[in-house]
Amino acid sequence: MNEKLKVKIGNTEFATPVIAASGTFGFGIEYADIVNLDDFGAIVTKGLSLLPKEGNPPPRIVETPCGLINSIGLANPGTDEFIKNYEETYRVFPTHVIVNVGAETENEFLSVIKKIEHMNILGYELNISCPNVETGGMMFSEDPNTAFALVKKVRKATEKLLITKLSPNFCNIRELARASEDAGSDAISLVNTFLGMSIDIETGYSRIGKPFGGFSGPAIKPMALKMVYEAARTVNIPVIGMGGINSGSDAIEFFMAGASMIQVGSAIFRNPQIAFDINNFIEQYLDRKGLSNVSEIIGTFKGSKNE
Amino acid sequence: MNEKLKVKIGNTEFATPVIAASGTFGFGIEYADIVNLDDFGAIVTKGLSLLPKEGNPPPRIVETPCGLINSIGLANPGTDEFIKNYEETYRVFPTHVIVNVGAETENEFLSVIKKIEHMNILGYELNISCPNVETGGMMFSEDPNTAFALVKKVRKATEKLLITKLSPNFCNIRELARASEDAGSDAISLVNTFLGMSIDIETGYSRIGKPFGGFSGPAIKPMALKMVYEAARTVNIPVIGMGGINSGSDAIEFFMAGASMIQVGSAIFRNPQIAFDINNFIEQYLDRKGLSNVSEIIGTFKGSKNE
Amino acid sequence: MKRIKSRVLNNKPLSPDLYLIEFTSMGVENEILPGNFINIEINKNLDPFLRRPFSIFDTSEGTISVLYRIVGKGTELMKNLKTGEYIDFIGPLGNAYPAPESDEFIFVAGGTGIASVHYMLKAVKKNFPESKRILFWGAKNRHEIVLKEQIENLCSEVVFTTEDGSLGNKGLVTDFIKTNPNSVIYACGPTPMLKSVYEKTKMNKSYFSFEERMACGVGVCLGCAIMTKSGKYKYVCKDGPVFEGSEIFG
Amino acid sequence: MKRIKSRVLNNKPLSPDLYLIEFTSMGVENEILPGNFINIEINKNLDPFLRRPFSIFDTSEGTISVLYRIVGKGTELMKNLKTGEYIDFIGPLGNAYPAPESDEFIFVAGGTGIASVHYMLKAVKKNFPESKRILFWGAKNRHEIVLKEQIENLCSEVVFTTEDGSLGNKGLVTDFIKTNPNSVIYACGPTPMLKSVYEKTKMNKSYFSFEERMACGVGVCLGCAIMTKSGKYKYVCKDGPVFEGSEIFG
Ligand SMILES: Cc1cc2nc3c(=O)[nH]c(=O)nc-3n(C[C@H](O)[C@H](O)[C@H](O)COP(=O)(O)OP(=O)(O)OC[C@H]3O[C@@H](n4cnc5c(N)ncnc54)[C@H](O)[C@@H]3O)c2cc1C
Ligand SMILES: Cc1cc2nc3c(=O)[nH]c(=O)nc-3n(C[C@H](O)[C@H](O)[C@H](O)COP(=O)(O)OP(=O)(O)OC[C@H]3O[C@@H](n4cnc5c(N)ncnc54)[C@H](O)[C@@H]3O)c2cc1C
Ligand SMILES: Cc1cc2nc3c(=O)[nH]c(=O)nc-3n(C[C@H](O)[C@H](O)[C@H](O)COP(=O)(O)O)c2cc1C
Ligand SMILES: Cc1cc2nc3c(=O)[nH]c(=O)nc-3n(C[C@H](O)[C@H](O)[C@H](O)COP(=O)(O)O)c2cc1C
Ligand code: FES
Ligand code: FES
Repeated sequence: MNEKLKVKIGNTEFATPVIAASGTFGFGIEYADIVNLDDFGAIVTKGLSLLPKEGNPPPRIVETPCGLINSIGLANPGTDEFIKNYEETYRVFPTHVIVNVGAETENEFLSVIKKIEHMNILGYELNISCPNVETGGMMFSEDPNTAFALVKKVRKATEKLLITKLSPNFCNIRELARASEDAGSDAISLVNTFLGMSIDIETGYSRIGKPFGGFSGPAIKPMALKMVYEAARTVNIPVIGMGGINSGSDAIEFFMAGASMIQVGSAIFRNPQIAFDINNFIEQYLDRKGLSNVSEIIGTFKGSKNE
Repeated sequence: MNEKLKVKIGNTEFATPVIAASGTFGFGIEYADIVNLDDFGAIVTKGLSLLPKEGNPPPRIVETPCGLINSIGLANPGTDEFIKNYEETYRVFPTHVIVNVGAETENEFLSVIKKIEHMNILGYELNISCPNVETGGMMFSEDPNTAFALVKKVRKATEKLLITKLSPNFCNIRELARASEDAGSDAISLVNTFLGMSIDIETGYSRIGKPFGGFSGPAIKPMALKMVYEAARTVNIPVIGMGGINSGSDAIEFFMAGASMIQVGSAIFRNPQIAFDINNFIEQYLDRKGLSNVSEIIGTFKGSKNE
Repeated sequence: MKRIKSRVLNNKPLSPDLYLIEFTSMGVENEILPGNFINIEINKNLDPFLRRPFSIFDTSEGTISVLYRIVGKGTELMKNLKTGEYIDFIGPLGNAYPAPESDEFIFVAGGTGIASVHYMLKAVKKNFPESKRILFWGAKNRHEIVLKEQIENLCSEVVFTTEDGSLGNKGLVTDFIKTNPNSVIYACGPTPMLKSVYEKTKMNKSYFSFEERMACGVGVCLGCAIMTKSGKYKYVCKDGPVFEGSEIFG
Repeated sequence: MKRIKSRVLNNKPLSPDLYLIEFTSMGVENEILPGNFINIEINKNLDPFLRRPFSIFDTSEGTISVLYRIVGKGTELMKNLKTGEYIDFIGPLGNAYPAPESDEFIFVAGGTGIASVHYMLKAVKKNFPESKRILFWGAKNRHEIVLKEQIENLCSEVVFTTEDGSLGNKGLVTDFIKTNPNSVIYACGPTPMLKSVYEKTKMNKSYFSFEERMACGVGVCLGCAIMTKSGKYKYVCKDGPVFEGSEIFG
C-alpha cells in the first residue's frame, strides 16, 4: 500500500484510512474471494452480543431512493460461537480487526469484552446506537451521562483501541461526542443508521419486519457529513466518519470535514471492491494536489466561499 | 375534482389533500402556464418576512443522491411588496393560499400577520424551522417553550387557519408537536429540511454559499415518514406530512402514517404537474380498495406484520 | 465467486413481461452449479442502489443467460440494455440443487422459477440421461410459457397449467402434481407454491429454491433471513437458495 | 412555457465530449426566442433528481436541438439516449437576447456557449440580412469547434481561438476580440469569459447569457441567484439568462 495512505490512531498504524463498517462486511472472510482484505485499513465485525441473537423477522431489507432501510436486529452468533469460529482466523489476518459490540446493558458490554480480550483483535467499537433492538444500545445514546458511565467502565476493562459509535438520532451529537471523549474513548465513529420507515400501501404493514429500521446509503450522506463535521469540531480524539460514502470523492469530503478515517457500509453491497477504488482515488488526488499524506487534508474544510 | 379527495381541516374544505410546499411553488402563479392550480388543495407561499430579504450568496442549490441541499436564505420581497404584488391576485385564486411566515422574532411574526390579515388568504404556516438564516426561526424549534409562546401570541392575533411547521433537526419532535397543539395551532406540518452539507473537494469550500443548507427530496422520505408518524401519534390536531414525496404511492404512505394532508416540495421542480398525478393515483387507489374518501386511510398503518 | 464486468450480447422480449438476456461471463460459467444465482449491478447511477439477484437460466462457453420478469425499476432498466453495453455481476452465489441418484425427477416451476428449474433440468438430463423427467410448469397465461420447445426437449413429459387456462390445465400448477414414492422433487417459484408442493410431496426428497430480499448476496448483511422449522433463521443467499422442503416447511 | 413529452429523433457525437441531440417539440418551437432555454428530465429514476437546463441550439418544424457537453451524470445518461426514447422538457424558459437595430453584431462564444450564440446568429441574419456578423469562437482545441461550416455560413467573419492553438489563434477568445463603437455584442460562455468580454466592450451595448445552478428553471425556488451591480440579486432562469453586461459587471 502507498505510504501516502498510512494513518495513525494513537499508536496504531493503518495502511489506509478506509475501514469496512459493521454489519456490511460480516466477520471479514465472506468476500475474500473477490476482495483483497488489506485494501481495508481495518474491518469492523458485525455487532456482537453475549448470547446468540436470531435477529428480527423478515423482510429485513427494503430499498428506498438511493438508500436502504434494514431491520437486521443484531443477528449474531454470540460471543462463544464467535470465539470458536474466528479466534484462529484472526490470528493471521491481512488487516486489523475491530469488534463491534452491540449489547444492551453495561454488564453485557463488559462480559463480551472480557471474553474476547485475549483474541488477536485491535480493539472494540461500542455500538451504543443500534436502532434495531428494542431495549438496545440506543438508550446509551439518549443520555450523555449513561454513555459516559458505560465508556468509562469499558475503558477500565481494556487497553485495546476503544471506539465509541454514535447515533445520529438524537440532537446531542456534540454532547455525546464529548462524553465519549471524556470517558476515555480513543476515537469516536459516526454515523450509525438514521431511523426510517417504509409502508407497503397494499397491505398497510411496514415493508420490513419492524415498524422502523435503520436507514443508510448515499441518501444520508449530506446529514452524516454535517454531523461528522460537528463531532470533529467538538472533540480532540480522532473521528471516524461514515454515512453514505460511495466513492473516493465522498471519502475526501469526510476527511475535509474532520474525519481521520472513514468507514464504508452499504456501498460495499454494491461494490465489494470499493476500498480498492477509494484508495486509488485518494492516491491520485494527493498526487494531483502535491500532498504527501492523507492526513494533510483532515479538517481542511474552509466553510463557505463568502465568509 | 373527485369527491373522494375532499378533506377538511377544522371548517375548511380542501378539494384535494395535496398542497404545494413553501419555497417550491413561489407565490402560486409562476407555473400557471403548465399547472392547473386547482390540482392543489392549497398552495403555501415562499416564506415571507417583514422586510425584503436578498437571500444567501450563490450557489444556492446543490444536488445530492436523490435529493438536494438548498441555501436560499429566505429570499423574499418583504411584506409590503408582497401585498402590493399579490393582494389582487389572491382575491380570485383557483385554490386556497396559505402564507408561510418566516420571521426571526415574535414581533416580526406578529407584524407580518397583522399586515396581511386583511388579504384573501386561508391562513398561515409558521416556519419556526428554517435552517438557512443565521438567527432564523430555528431557535423556536430548539425549545418547545419558546415555540409555545410564539404560537400562543400568533393564535391571539388571527382567527385564520394556523399551521405550525416543525423542524426535523431536533430530537423533540413530539414535544414540539405537543407544544404547537397546546398553543392553539389548527394543524402542524412537517418536515422542513434536514441540515446537510456538501464539500467541493477541489476547493475545500462548501458547494453552497453557506457551510450548511437544508436537505430535501426523495432521499429524506424514510426519515420524514417516521417523524410524521411520531407527530401524528402525539397530537390530536391534523398533521400535514411532507418530506421527499414524489408519487401518489409516497403520498399514501404519509396518509397511512397519520397525515391528514400532504405537501409536495422538491418533486415539483422535476414534475410541476405532480399534484395532478398524485390526485389521479389516490382516486384509483381508493376505487381499487373500495373506499369512498381519502380520510379513510389516514392513520391506517398497521405496524409490523409480526406483532 | 468472481466479480465480472460483462457485456450484453443479447437482450430480447419473450413475452410482454419476460425477457432473456445473455452476456459475457469470462469463464466464470465453469464454476456455476444448478441452483446458483448471480447479483447484478444494472445501472451506473444510484437509483436503484442495490444489485439485483437472478437465477442462472443457462450458460454456454463464455456466456451466461438470465430469464427475467419486468417488475420494478431495476428490471425496467435491464430491459433497455443494448448489445454491447456493460453490466457488472458477482457470482456464482449460493448453494446448488443436490442430485441424489434416482430414476424419476419431478420439476415444478412457477413463473420465473422456470429459470432455475431449466438449468437443473439440463444437468439432470446430462447426468441421468435415462431418467424420467416430468416438468409441472405453471404460469399466468400461455404467453408466459416461453422457450417451450427448448424446455420440452429436456423432459420426458411436461404438464402445463395456466391460471386462465389458455394453455394446458386451468388453475394452479400444484393442483396437478403427481409423484411416485421414489421421485426426487425440484421446485422453484413463489413461496406459497413451494409450500403447497411440499404438502403434496411430503414423502419425497424435495429441494426448493427460495427468494428473499437481498442486499449483499454473500452472507454479510444478514438481510435475507428465512425461518426454518427448527425456529432458527437461515440465510437464502448463503445457506440457500436451495433448501430441503422439510427444513423450511417440515 | 409548455411541458412536452418528447421523443429523441437523433443523438450523435460531434467530438469526444460534444453531442447534438434532436427531439420532437410538438409545435413549441414557435414560442422560442433566441436566448431561451429548456429544462430537461433525462431519466425516469431519481438519480440524478433535478432537470438539467440547456440552451436551444436550433429548431425546425416540429423539432428542437440541443448541443451539449458530457460533464456529469445527467449528460452521461443523455448521451446514451437512443432514437425513439422519451425525454420530457419544459420550455421555452427565460428571457431572450434583445435585438436593437445595428449594422454590426459581434458574437462571442466559449465552449458550449456556441449553442445559444448559434440560435441568435440565425435570428440576426434573418432580421438584418445586410448586417456584418463577426463571430469570435473560442474552444479548448479544434475538436471542439463543431458544425464549423454550418456556423460559418451565418457569419461575415469568424475568428477562431483554441487554448492549444490547434485551430486559429492560440489563447483565450477574449484576447482577440475587436469591436467598433456601434457594434452590438452577444456573448455566451463561462462567467470569467463574459467578464473579460465586458471589460473590452464597455462602450458597447452588450448582452450576455449566464449559467447558474438551477432547481426549477421558472423562478419559484430562488436557487439561480446572480448578483447585480446594484447589490441586489436577480434570477438567471427568470430575469435572465440574458443580462446587459453593465447590469452584472458594470
Ligand atoms: C436467489 C434469487 C433468484 C432470483 N431469480 C430470478 C430470476 O431468475 N428471474 C427473475 O425475473 N427474478 C428473479 N428473482 C427476483 C428478482 O431478484 C427481482 O424480481 C428483482 O430484484 C426485482 O427488481 P426490480 O428493481 O425490478 O423491482 P423492485 O422495484 O425492487 O421491486 C418491485 C416489486 O418486487 C418486490 N421484490 C423485489 N425484489 C424481490 C425479491 N427478491 N423477492 C421478493 N419480492 C421482491 C418488491 O417488494 C416490489 O414490490 C430472484 C430473486 C432471488 C433472491
Ligand atoms: C441557462 C443554461 C443553459 C445551458 N445551456 C447549455 C448548453 O447549451 N449546452 C451544455 O452542454 N450545457 C449547458 N448548460 C449547462 C448544463 O446545464 C450542465 O452542464 C448540466 O446541467 C450538467 O449536468 P450533469 O448531470 O451532466 O452534470 P453534474 O453531474 O450535475 O455536474 C457536473 C459538474 O458540472 C457542474 N455544474 C452542473 N450544472 C452546472 C451549471 N448549471 N452551472 C455551472 N456548473 C454546473 C457541477 O457542479 C459539477 O462540477 C446550461 C446551463 C444553464 C443554466
Ligand atoms: C445491513 C446493515 C447492518 C448493520 N449492522 C450494524 C451493526 O451490527 N452494528 C453497527 O454498529 N452498525 C451496523 N450498521 C450500520 C453501519 O455500520 C453504518 O454505520 C451505517 O450503515 C451508515 O453507513 P453507510 O451509509 O455507509 O451504510 C449496519 C448497517 C447495515 C446497512
Ligand atoms: C428551494 C427550497 C426552498 C424552501 N423554502 C422554504 C421556505 O421558505 N419556508 C419553509 O417553511 N420551507 C421551505 N422549504 C422546505 C419545503 O417547504 C419542505 O418542507 C422541504 O423541502 C421538504 O419537502 P420535500 O422533500 O418534498 O422538498 C424549501 C425547500 C426548498 C427545496
Ligand atoms: S443477502 Fe446479505 S446475507 Fe443474504
Ligand atoms: S432555477 Fe429556480 S428560481 Fe431560477
